Amino acid sequence: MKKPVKKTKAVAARAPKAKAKPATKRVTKAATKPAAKAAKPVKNGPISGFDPALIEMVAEIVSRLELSEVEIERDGMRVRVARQFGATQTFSVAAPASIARAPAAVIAPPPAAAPVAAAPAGDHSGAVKSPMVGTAYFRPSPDAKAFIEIGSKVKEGQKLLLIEAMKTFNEIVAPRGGTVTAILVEDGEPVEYGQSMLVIE
Amino acid sequence: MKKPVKKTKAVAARAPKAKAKPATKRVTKAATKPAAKAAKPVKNGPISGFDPALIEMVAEIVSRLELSEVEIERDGMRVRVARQFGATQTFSVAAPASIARAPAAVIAPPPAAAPVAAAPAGDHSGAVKSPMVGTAYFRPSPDAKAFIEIGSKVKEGQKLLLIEAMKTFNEIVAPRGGTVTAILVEDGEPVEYGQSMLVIE
Amino acid sequence: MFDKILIANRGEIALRILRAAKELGIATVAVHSTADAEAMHVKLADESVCIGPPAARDSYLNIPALLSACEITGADAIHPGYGFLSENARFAEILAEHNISFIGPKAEHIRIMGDKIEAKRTALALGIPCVPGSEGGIDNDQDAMRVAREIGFPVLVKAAAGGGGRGMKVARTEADLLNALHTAKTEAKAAFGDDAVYLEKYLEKPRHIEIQILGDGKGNAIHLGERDCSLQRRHQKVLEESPSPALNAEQRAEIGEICAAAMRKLQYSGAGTIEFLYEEGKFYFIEMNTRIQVEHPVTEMITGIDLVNEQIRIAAGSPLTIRQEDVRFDGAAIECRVNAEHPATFRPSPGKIAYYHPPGGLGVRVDSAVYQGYTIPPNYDSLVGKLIVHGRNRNEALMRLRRALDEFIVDGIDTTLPLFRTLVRNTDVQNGTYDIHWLEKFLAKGGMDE
Amino acid sequence: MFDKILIANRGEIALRILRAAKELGIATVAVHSTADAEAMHVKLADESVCIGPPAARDSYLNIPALLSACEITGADAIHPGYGFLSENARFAEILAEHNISFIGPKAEHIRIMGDKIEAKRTALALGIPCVPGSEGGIDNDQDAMRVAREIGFPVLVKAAAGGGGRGMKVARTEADLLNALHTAKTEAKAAFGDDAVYLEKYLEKPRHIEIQILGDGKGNAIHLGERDCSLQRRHQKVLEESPSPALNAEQRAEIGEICAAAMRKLQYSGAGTIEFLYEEGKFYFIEMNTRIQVEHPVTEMITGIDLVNEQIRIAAGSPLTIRQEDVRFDGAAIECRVNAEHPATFRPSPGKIAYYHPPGGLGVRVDSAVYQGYTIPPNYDSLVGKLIVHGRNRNEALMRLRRALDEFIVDGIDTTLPLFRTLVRNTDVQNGTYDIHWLEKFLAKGGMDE
Repeated sequence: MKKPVKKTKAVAARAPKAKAKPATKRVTKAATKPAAKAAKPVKNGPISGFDPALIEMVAEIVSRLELSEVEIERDGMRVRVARQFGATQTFSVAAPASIARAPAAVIAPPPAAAPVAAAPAGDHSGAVKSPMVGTAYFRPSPDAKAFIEIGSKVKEGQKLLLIEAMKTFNEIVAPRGGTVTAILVEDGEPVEYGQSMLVIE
Repeated sequence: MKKPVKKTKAVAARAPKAKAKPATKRVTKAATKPAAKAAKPVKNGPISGFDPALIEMVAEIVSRLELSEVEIERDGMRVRVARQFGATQTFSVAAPASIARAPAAVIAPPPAAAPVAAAPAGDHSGAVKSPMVGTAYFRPSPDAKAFIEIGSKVKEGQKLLLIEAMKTFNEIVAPRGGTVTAILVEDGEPVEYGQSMLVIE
Repeated sequence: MFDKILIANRGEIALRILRAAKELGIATVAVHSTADAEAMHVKLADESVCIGPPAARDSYLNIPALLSACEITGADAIHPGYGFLSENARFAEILAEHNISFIGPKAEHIRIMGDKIEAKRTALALGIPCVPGSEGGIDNDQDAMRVAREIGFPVLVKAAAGGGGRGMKVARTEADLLNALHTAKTEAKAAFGDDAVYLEKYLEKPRHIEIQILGDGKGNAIHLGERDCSLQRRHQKVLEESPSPALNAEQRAEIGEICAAAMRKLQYSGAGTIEFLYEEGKFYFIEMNTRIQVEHPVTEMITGIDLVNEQIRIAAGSPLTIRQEDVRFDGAAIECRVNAEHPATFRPSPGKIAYYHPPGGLGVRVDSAVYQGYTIPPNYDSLVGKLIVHGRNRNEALMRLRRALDEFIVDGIDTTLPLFRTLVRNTDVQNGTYDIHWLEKFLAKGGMDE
Repeated sequence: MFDKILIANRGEIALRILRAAKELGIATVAVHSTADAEAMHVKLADESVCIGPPAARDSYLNIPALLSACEITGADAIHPGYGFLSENARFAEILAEHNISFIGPKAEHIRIMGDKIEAKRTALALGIPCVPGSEGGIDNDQDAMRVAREIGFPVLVKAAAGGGGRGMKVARTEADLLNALHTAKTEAKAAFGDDAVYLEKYLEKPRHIEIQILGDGKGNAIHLGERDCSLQRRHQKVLEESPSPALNAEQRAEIGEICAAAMRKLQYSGAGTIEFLYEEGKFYFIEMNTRIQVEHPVTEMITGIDLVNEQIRIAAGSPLTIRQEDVRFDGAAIECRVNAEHPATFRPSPGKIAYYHPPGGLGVRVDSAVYQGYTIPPNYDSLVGKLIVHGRNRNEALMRLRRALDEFIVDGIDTTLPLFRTLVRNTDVQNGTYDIHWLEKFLAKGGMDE
């Protein structure tokens, strides 16, 4: 197999931060989980189908009031609002707060511009996660066609992408059949263990 | 005026600790209170369907009362209100906990055997508090009769006790008329500023 | 040695004293106002006594209450910390009358050093260098020129009756002098109805350098080197370090010995600090603080000497345990005073600390009386705590300070931590090229603006 | 110097390495398992990479994942900390093949010291004292007596085929020897079908004393004195101190120089520790650890030398910055390993830290990666943090330890803090009269029972 085009190390070196951090660091807070849960009623509910604005609105409440969790269910009217005290929340809150003021911003990375969709999708049941640390490639060689794109129908076992680790290319195949609804990493981008790379629904 | 009998310094020295600490340290929390309040929306709740305002309202309660969790279910009427003690109260909670295990018990004094009545009475509206640091005496001389005892009817301005400070005896008089319902310090016991000494109701 | 020490102070210095007493095996009594019932040193003390309401005059400055607290607890010594009653000679005398030891110098020395004129007179008599100037008023132009040449330009013409900067004129050269003299006289006449003026050496960009001394009250005294406290805002020290980037070992030994010799002559007892302005290799006495100072840890870090421990020992009658030749200055130390203030506007920010995590590791010391959940009362000063770092050299100390500042989390209130994060990355601070005006200028130029 | 260091460890040592790197101005990469996503060093690192699930073999021991993490972040060096891959010679070699610097000694030295027999052979060859004994088996009573007299009583008769304490007999005097020999032979025959036995010096109440060394890999090496780690439970060190209460300056210099000389001969590179049993003035080699140790701060406190900083410098090819004659031993330092364990039963107590307040002030250092709200995962060791104190002498250090322990609050989980609060008040500990069996006996006698 030909080696795909690889970004220079300098570029690659910077990338994981922007990507990895939000994934590992930002999950704690309200942002992802509640949103994912809040999405549930959306599916079943007659509210308005999938509505990003709704998620955004709930997330804003969650964020502003420093809640850790909101659960809403429509049938049977279930509401759950939780707020965690102490570290899980406080540290993540504290660190960014300090950074905001810290000229060096070394306590933690800036809240990098992760795609809005990435966070909720991370916990999505259809997410395909990286089984290893490495660099993701979506095409077998620089000028080849990508294995998949958004909207591709894939079968279980079908090749989705390659992860290069220690100079070898590891094939990542579809764990189930379905449609690719999101691709969460860029071609040539480093991925860490457990990072969501794409969604099959 | 004759000097009243005074306890030895050694005895006196131990006393203020036993007295002062529990009063100042134990007050902090009120775990149950919020429950009653949080229950309200459910009882009165004419809420139907999904409503962001509801979340916001509940969240606001959660936030204001520093709750960690509220759970409301409509069918079958389920209410759950939780409050975690993190930061705010933790020191008061933490210190005694550590003492319990610390062989030296130096972090804070042991939860001394303060009279059970003392704590509530301390904040009682009828409490007469010490205006200074000193030693309280309830009789003008060792063999004299006490100025007051429990059950005494007193008039505003009537002499209640003496506080010795810097070799002088300061008369403490009744701030209002009433009946002495509790005496919270012993004759010859040291008192600190603001310490409740007796209750007039 | 004392059996029980009453700590007549609050905040971090109360905790500092408590720690020293505990390490000496001495029992402690914390006295506190109602606003400080939840203070850490109160929780940690063997006994505590509430001595009054929040206002300091009714609690921490309330001498009868302190005496009563000694009496009911049986404390045989009082440590006054800094501020409050620490430089009140009368308080020291009253304690002596009550057979309670005052952990500080003799009342007589507190009194002398508390009086600006008397202090300067004493300093001169003891051989401590002061700002040179005309002894009395200047009567004519010839005298003015002669004196000005003696003390060297630039000189300051000051109204004898003046104050607050009015009636002050700087003459930078001989050509400026007569004009400055006449203008000052005219202004003085107009402002104070008195045209008497005198001359003093003018310092343009002085550093604030102070010498830590220890005396045993019996004629033995040593110095523990200097602290450079030039980074100030509104005459409040913000960051202190030792050794000063401006001094070499020879200068240190020379000014140190001058101060130690003076304290030997004075038979000074306990810890004290002789403060100087320093410019172009020369020291000019400002005042002497006859107490422990906020920035004392800087000296402790480079000498390994526990100053509060020494204060207690000396007050208990022990001789000095350290000889001058045993004092070693190891590496460099820097202290940041972290205040509950907005880092740019310096608006005080009392309130509840929502999250607190101090830095740790090698060479990092935090002296702080706060804890998570503690509420900083609005009644007293805004010091949250002191971060002190030590390194084998100044560069290592600066790098360590930088990483420690980045670990330090105090949330729920504003603190000056961001100011220090900026300062530690500033070239002038890194090079040590700052004077007592530097910080104010830096802030005025918008150094902390976004 | 390196541009970016990847920290292949977790917990307090990961944070320790991060601090050293930051103070050197080197960028850091934290790698972590999914269980450690919320670790403090992950939050503080410039970059972080999740390398696997909680099981160490799939994350912290996963060499391909570590190499991939280096590749995607561009890290040019790996610090392995202690445990995990720190003494894996193959790992050091693989890194070399990938042009990544291993912050540790040469693979060859890791390999030698990782093999017990090879290590002892090398130690002997380098002039490091080992436990004396018969070179081979003992054939007859005369040989036994001759060898026993040579090595001195008491002696241990050990079955050549033995293990786990079986076939071992102590002879305290000449009168005991033949009986012990015959019993051991009989038991050995019965247990292992082989009656071959050999003799070794028997140590009744040894102390564990270890020497810290630093080498530059080019034939320069120094020693930084000893650590006394005799207080152990189940072969785990619990409390360490330096200097050892059992050694004087002369003994320290002697054994120190033996170790330094050995390391010069070996051309050892980086930090290492040579561990000894010590009894009646004599040292007996146990093993050498070719890595930084948990208790390294004890040495840092009395020498002022930053060992992790030195490790990094040496790995980057710098020569030693300190000469032996510049190493000074100042005062005394003690370290307590605070574990998330019940202080009497030692049952592990992972879980969430509900409240955390570390002690501060003069001479107190806390190396800990926990914070309030942090959950100690059940997957790894139970170290919550290390409390290290320094004093001008051992007594001051003990008093400081006592007060620091009383300030330390870790709630929500059990910790061994109460054990240390008891130990610091124990007469044997205060007098320094303990050996490697002392703590087990103390606990067995109910020292920690209510």
